[in-house]
Amino acid sequence: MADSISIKSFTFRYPGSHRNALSEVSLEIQAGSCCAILGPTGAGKTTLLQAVAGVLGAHHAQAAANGHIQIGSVVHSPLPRSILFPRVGLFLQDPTVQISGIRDNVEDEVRFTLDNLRVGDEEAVQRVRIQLEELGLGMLATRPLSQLSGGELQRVALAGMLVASPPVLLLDEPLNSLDATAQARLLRLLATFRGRHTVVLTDYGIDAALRLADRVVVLSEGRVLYQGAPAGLVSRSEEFVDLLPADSLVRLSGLAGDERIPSPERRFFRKILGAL
Amino acid sequence: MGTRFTQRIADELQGAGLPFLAFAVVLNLALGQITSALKIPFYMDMVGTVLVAVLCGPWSAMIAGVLSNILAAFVGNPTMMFFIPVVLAIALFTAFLARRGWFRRISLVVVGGILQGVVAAVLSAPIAAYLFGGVMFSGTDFLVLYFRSVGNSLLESVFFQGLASDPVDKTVTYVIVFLVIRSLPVRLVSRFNGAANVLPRAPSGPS
Amino acid sequence: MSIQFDNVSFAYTAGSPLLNNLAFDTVPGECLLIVGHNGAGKSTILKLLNGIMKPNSGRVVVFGKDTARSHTAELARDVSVTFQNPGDQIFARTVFDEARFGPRALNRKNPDALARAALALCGLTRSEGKHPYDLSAPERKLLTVASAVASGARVLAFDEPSVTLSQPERRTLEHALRTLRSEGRTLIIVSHDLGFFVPMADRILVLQSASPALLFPAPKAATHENVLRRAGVRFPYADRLVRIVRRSGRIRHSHRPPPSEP
Amino acid sequence: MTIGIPEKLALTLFLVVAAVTLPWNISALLIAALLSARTLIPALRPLDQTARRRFRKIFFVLLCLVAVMTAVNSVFVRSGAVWAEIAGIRLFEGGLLFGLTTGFRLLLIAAAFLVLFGSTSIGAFADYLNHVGIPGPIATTALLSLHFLDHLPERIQQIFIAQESRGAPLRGNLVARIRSFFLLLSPLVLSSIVESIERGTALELRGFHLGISLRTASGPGNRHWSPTTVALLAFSIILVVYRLTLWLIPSP
Repeated sequence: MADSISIKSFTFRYPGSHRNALSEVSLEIQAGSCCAILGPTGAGKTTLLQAVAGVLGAHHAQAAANGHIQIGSVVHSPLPRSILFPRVGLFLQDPTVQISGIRDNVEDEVRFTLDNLRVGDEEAVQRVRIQLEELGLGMLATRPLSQLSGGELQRVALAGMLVASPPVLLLDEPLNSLDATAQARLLRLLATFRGRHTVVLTDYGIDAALRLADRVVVLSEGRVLYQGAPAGLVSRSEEFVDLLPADSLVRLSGLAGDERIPSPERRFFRKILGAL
Repeated sequence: MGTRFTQRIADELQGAGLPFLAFAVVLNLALGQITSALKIPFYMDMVGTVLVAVLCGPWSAMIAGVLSNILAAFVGNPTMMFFIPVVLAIALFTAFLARRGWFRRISLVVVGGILQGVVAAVLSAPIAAYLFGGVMFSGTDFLVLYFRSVGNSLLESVFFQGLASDPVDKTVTYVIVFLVIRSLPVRLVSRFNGAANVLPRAPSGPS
Repeated sequence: MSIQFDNVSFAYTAGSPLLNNLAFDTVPGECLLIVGHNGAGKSTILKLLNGIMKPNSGRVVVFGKDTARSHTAELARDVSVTFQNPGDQIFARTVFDEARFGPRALNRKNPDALARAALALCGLTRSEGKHPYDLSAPERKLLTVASAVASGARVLAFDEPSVTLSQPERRTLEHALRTLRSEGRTLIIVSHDLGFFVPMADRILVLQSASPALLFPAPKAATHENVLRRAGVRFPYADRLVRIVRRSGRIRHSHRPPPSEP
Repeated sequence: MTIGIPEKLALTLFLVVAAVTLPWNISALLIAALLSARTLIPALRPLDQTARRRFRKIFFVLLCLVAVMTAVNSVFVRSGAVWAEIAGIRLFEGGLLFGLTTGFRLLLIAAAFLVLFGSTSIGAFADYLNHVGIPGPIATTALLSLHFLDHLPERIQQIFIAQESRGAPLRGNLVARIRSFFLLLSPLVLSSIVESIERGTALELRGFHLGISLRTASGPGNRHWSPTTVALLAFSIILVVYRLTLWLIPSP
């Protein structure tokens, strides 16, 4: 039930700004796939996510925009004018901001979303329990939010979004505030969504793209520089050294073509790359 | 009654949202904590309400003010609740001044603060006199006792005490709100419903 | 030497010591990277540096001054500690006023010049007149770095300075930190970002919850990978792949698949 | 006879009205009655240790202030006979009576609210407000405010440390401290406003609209009141009417 996302020559300029935040962006993201959007600050990553989620259209009604955004079968021209929740779930950068602040414990916090969607009592209680189990938060159900760690808070915030089972899940810089172990756990969790949700996430770095994404998009100054498989990103990494922390990628791609490595190892190595 | 009232609040808070209103309520309660952290002899319990009145509008400012006085009981000051009528008046009066551009220049802000102080003194005198006998456990109680000892009635004593302290307190509150708004980036202020009250009218670039 | 931790022990709650007889000192111009799980005491060390926290036992000495017997505002002349959230300190209406605050508060001789030099080092000269909240989040982070540099303190301590920075800003930060080291300033960095800081650091201090802290030269980081992993820090994924390939490249015949969790 | 929020609200109203209308000695009796009820009736007991400590602290402070205020009043307000003279200072009955009246009035009102708020969690309050049909925004803002309030001391501490680490004279003389007041307020306001706008968007992104009330209220809110609530409300009204008639018809 995941939805595909198709963006066709989408251009957007914030009111009062003298530069397009996004110009002629065209992207195809298959339903149920995972896409990573990479690029430096100001490349337009957040603007793109907010456009798809309907926040941009809702908050900047009089902004200049054209092209169109299609989510599943619904075409929005040029962009959705109201927040598309629960068809599209957008997860903001700071997990503590994502927590409502209106509920005390974990299950009530997750229940908040279903209350807003006017879901009946019995169904809501059941869906919350299932969602908490799925994210490994079952035993924390009645735990007050103030006693949770950063990683746990983010999982509760995620549960608060996923309980509405959005066909499209957008995450803005989810890895930013996490340490290495929490990042690895989040990426493993997102990998389990393949097929059930269409996941699009943005990242300053490249780890998410290499480990999780089926497709990678590189944005710079509102334009798409690259769109394709992660392995392609590795081979063209010299181009992006100024945009992404890709210097380790350059070393990686150097090895891919390194004649000195005997062919079985090189074949083995390309398999690793192919499996990215 | 609910929907029209809620719609008006939604319009005033457009671009900001309830969490901003909640922050204003906390600002009212918080300044006591900051002034005590720095041991400064001021007690400003209206900065949040005035900020909302200028940036959003009267109705949401009234909610912020009423909630602050009610929640004050939670942090241990139950007497504030009886001064809700004063808070409502201040929210309305400030929104009225703001719409007329009185928060654009410091001179108007000071005059506005003094006027507001007088309004507050007039309104809070009967409450303080009849409910609390002029005793508010704040530094100004001795003023009331002084006025009483020279023969004024309870109401007169409380009113004179109010005239002595309220204009100062309200002017300080108004000036702080003026400085806070001036310290905000123009891009952020322009999101608010009441942005026109403070941003320069002529599009001649930043003030 | 600039900073000296002399058998420092510290515990927030009695009985569960956070730091146990920690001893190390820094040499001017050195860059020390401190890593460890959240709650292992990283930011506590920063707060011990300028006297916000006082050690339970042992001494922290900054250029000869015992932090237990001096005020933070006074120690700030020698050691500038910058915390992770720019929102905690940014108060001014322009980028220049924000950068100028440190040198003026510490009444340095030429605060404006110090501020301008620091802003130039952090690539913020163009934004001098802008409001700090009109900058992007990474630029605001660089502004806190510039404020620390402008203060003129000989020791600069940062808590996660590379978080929220994208590649252009990382390049600027790298250049700035290398320049500061060449000027003889001591840098103390708390960070998870091994990829960015290991090539730049001289030594790495690993705080471990169960066992005593480990201090080793940065170039040896690769050999201490399991210690680092236990401390919750990893090298970037691509670097780990490179290391696997190099290792597999050397092992000609036994074609072992990569370990499950590279 | 269950004691829920409506009963507690009615009790508080009754005590406040009694404090304003009845003489000080009856207020004193009511305070004693309330304190004993607070220990005997489970529904009135403080929720947790902090509520218990807060009640004791505030009540004790008020008690001292009332004593001081009564003494000062009986010295300054020179009306009625002199009831005592200590070390040359004459104490007047009029001032003493005035001090006792206002003092016990304040103590009873404070005790009533402290018991009410000490024994009721905010979540329960918000749910009650919601069931009774108070528009969503007020209940939601109240909850958000308390969420902010919980995090506030820690937030101010973070700012205090960050600024002091940059050399801000937060412990200098009064002038330095007043000047640095803005060093604490400005970061708090700037970062909190930006964060609160983000929080507003985050709520919208989970389907929250200003208009709707919090939980799907079961029906238009249960309007029926228990006998205790009705009784307490009736007493309050009787007291008000009694006080008004006394005030309107001046005694001979």
